[in-house]
Amino acid sequence: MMARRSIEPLVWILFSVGGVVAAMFVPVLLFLFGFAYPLGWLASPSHAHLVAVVGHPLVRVLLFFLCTLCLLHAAHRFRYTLYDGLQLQHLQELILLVSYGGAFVGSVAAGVLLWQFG
Amino acid sequence: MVASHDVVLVGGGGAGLRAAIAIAEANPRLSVAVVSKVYPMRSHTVSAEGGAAGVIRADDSLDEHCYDTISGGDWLSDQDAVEAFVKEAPEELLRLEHWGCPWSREPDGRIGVRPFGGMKKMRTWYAADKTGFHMLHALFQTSLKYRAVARYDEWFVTKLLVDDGRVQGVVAIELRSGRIQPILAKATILCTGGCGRVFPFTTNATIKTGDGMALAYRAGAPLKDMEFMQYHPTGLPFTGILITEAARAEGGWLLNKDGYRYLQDYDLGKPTPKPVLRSMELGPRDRLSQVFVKEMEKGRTIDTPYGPVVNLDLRHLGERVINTKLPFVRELCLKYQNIDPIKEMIPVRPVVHYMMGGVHTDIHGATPLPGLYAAGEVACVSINGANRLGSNSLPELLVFGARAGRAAAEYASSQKEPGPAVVAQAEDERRRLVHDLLQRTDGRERIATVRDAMQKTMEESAGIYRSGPGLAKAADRLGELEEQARRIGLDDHSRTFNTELVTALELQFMVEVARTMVGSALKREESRGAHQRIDFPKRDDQRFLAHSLCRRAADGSCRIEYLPVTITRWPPGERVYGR
Amino acid sequence: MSTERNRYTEFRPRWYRPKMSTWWWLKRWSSLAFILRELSSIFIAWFIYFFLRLVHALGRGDAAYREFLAWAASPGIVVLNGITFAFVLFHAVTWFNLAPQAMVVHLGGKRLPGALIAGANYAAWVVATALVLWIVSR
Amino acid sequence: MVDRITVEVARYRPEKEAEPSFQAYEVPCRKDWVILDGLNHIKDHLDGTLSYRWSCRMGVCGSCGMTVNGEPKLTCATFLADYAPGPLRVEPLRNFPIIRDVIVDIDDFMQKLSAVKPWLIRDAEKPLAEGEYRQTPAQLDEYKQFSMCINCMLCYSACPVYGLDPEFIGPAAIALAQRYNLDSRDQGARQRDEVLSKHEGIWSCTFVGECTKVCPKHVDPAGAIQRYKLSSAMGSVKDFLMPWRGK
Ligand SMILES: Cc1cc2nc3c(=O)[nH]c(=O)nc-3n(C[C@H](O)[C@H](O)[C@H](O)COP(=O)(O)OP(=O)(O)OC[C@H]3O[C@@H](n4cnc5c(N)ncnc54)[C@H](O)[C@@H]3O)c2cc1C
Ligand code: SF4
Ligand code: F3S
Ligand code: FES
Repeated sequence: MMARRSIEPLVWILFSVGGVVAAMFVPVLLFLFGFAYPLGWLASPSHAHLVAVVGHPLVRVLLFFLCTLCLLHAAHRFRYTLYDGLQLQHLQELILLVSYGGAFVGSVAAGVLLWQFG
Repeated sequence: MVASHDVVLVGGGGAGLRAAIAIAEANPRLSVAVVSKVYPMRSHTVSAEGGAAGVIRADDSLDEHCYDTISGGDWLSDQDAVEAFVKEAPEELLRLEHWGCPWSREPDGRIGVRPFGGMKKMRTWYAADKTGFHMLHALFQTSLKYRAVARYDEWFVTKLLVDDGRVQGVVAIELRSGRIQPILAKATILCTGGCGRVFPFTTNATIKTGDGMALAYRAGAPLKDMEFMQYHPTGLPFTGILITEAARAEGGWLLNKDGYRYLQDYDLGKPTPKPVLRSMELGPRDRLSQVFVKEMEKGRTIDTPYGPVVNLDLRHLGERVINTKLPFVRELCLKYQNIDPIKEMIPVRPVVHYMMGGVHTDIHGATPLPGLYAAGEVACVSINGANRLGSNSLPELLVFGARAGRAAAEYASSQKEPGPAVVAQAEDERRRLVHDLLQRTDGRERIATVRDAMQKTMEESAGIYRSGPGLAKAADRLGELEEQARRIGLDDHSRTFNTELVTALELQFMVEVARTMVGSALKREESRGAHQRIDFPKRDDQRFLAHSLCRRAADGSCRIEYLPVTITRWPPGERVYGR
Repeated sequence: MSTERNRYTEFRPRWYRPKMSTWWWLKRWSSLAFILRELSSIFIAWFIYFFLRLVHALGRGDAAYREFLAWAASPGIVVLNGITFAFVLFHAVTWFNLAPQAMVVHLGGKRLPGALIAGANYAAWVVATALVLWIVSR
Repeated sequence: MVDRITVEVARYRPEKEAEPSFQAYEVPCRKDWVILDGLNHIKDHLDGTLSYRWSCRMGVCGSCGMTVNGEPKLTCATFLADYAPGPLRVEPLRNFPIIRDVIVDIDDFMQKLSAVKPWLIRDAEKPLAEGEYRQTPAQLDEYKQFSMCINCMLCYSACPVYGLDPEFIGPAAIALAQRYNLDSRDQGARQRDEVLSKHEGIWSCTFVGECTKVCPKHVDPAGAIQRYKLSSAMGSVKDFLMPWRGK
């Protein structure tokens, strides 16, 4: 079954899991850190508390996955949006580089940040 | 260009596809061509709803299916053909199961069967109420597996090529390019379906224009029992869309304008809450349609802008039965009649449905013309006699499609290649099409006008009840219309997908077929099955226990002869329903 | 190649091959909705960037954290986050609604109805949201 | 007095025109007329040169798909009056080469259909004498929906991915492959997978979902494709973790 060995199913799984993660967690996080705390709708948690939370190794791992999966999800979708919406298939190489490359860079950055945290 | 195959099939419906597979399996070295004016899966078999009969239950027997078929056909069926049919039908239906047809099932996974009109036992296999659709797609998709089957999709056959006393292929128009060319073959099988479109109000699709009957008839093969056109008792008033007999088999009632189950007044049994086989609403179609006319004459039908109707009441069946067993009926009613059969009654009236007659063939699908075979609704073997029972046609396509395929394959294996004479004939045909129709600029008649006149003539004279004088008048009128059909003027002189050209040719075929129907009906001075003469209201076995054979005379009129019916074990008797 | 090939000659028809316009997705509301759904990807990427800035700020101490919150409250960012929020919600809703089409779950030999699967997704969403709220604001 | 409605029909006659244009006709707008009745009125009484396909006029043969006011529709199952007061635009189905007027070339689909082997595949055929393959109503339900496809091509017309990349196998063909894959009698899933798991198979689909929305027979090809993606992806994960598996 050579066909099965292609990378597409794996990319798709990551895309899908990323889609789920993004749908589940991004709205609440964005609500809290994008609006509720900066705009004072809710009392913002103390720095110490957040550091304790993020500093927990398990949370760090989970956050790393959150970032990587969301970025991969976004990259995959973005790539097809360029293909379909703007009909840019002929720029395939460039688009692949920008989208998945971007996701890769972002994931590395997230990894480094979270690794060094605390 | 000249194409050449061992066997050419005209028609890609149920009969044609079954024949194609039979040939591919009988002899994989033969090259088979399926020529069809529409993509095969668009063929009219796709519309069949109710089911396909074949004996499988332990409480049933082949003899009972034979008897139901023969008495249903008012003893005009050939009993040897019926016996072969009844015996092979279950095998064929099973084969289709093995090819993936999604038959409806019993809870334990066995094939399910339902009751049907005129049948004494439950033996109708069904795939919800889209039986024909599922059968056709299963056949078509299975046929894709056979490399030997070449397809000519959207090619319209205009003529059979006959030389040296045998049929050696066809002339056809490739619709997309407009090219007209011969497709030669050692054997040709007609599977072109019926001719309901000669009437104005019919369940039949627009492609059912009797092409194959006219092709064979013009080539010299006789047409058999053309006076027997079946009216189905339950069509939707404006569109003629069929509400399947399965609706009554599941327990639907026919009610007149007083809400009364009027069938009980016509010797069809007593009303019972649960359906009883061969009784009341499960009587045969000819009788039910005739009773409708009687009811109308008594003023007990309901008037609508589209003519008188009665009501088909399914409400008491409940939502679950309707949704699982009759979903398509509900879909059609909602869409086209804007009513929901769960809550409302369905207005219905008799509608032209099925041609019992057709190209005369023997039990192997062979016509008297060597090299020419026919199967399906276009053919008359005859198992349907004077009235076909519901759910006998679909298995007929399979049984006789396969038989004709095997017979043609065998014949083709022993024949030599078609000669140059037929190529020359094809060239004549091409010239005729181009000069007399395509490029003609002095044509006077409009297709729609001639067609409407023909349909009106047929409805008035050759409907459920007929009379000598009416038929005689119609015969004259059709003669005139044939003239007019020859003088059609086309708006469209182009080559590419010229549907107007096709429609004109179909009209010529239809008028030809209509003339044979009226001619045969005029000569049959009795009432039998679907042929009811008000001037001869009794069945007359003395004179007419015989098939009519209609041959084309040189002047275009038809000559009628009679051929005795084959009786094996069931001597003619009275047709009894509901008792 | 040459115009010769595009010219009609008898029996060698030329089909007309319409080209899909670049702006096809503006022609029907549903295709526009599709493109918008796909564009949510950009905003999800933006959110990750935003979030990593938060993590970065947290790592650099209380002052940096306060600075981050102030930056996040600046009008430009609020507007951008507002748009992002709309897109992210759109993504979530479409994602959950489509879930039943991709997933068929059997229970006791019966196929679960799609509404139930979508419902389960929404329920999970509520739980996930509550969990995050609880952890962050505890 | 019957109301009238203007129908603008796309015309293309390859023998004399380089590209399509519109021609307007006025037809009666009767309550129970479908769009096809309107076209037939044109053909019969106004202009015999208009060409289109139709047959069953009961929504089951799949011939009469056209683009009506931008949406792919079966014209025998869409009522004229729903578009009153008009005008109404009738065009060929999108994403297919146009042969003439509103007739499109669907050969591409016919080939793809064959490619996914839409027939029952068995390791060993059971002899007829042994009767039917047992299949419970629940097993039938597994694939029933996907067997309802009438090959009307509305889904291909609605799918932008097919429009952009004609190599894409497309919704109906994949749904029909799934129809057999999910049939308890079939053993051909691995053979079909060779075609389906290519890029032009399921992976080209970005789940636009339009195919399912326009399908007149509720086949849900979008669902068929996503389900196949899921099972194919799971399969490849398993293959990856357990390379000795399968074969
Ligand atoms: C609405 C409806 C419901 C029915 N329900 C049932 C039922 O429940 N049970 C039952 O047993 N029977 C039923 N019948 C009857 C049965 O469906 C038909 O008799 C049967 O399908 C005919 O099949 P066929 O293969 O002979 O022809 P068709 O399926 O009609 O096929 C004819 C083929 O011939 C081709 N063709 C015709 N002329 C030409 C030409 N000139 N050139 C090239 N090709 C040509 C067409 O393209 C087509 O492929 C029903 C019929 C109707 C109308
Ligand atoms: S899946 Fe639906 S829209 Fe597509 S061809 Fe089949 S019936 Fe038509
Ligand atoms: S519209 Fe096209 S992209 Fe996929 S979900 Fe349907 S096939
Ligand atoms: S004419 Fe058959 S589907 Fe419309």
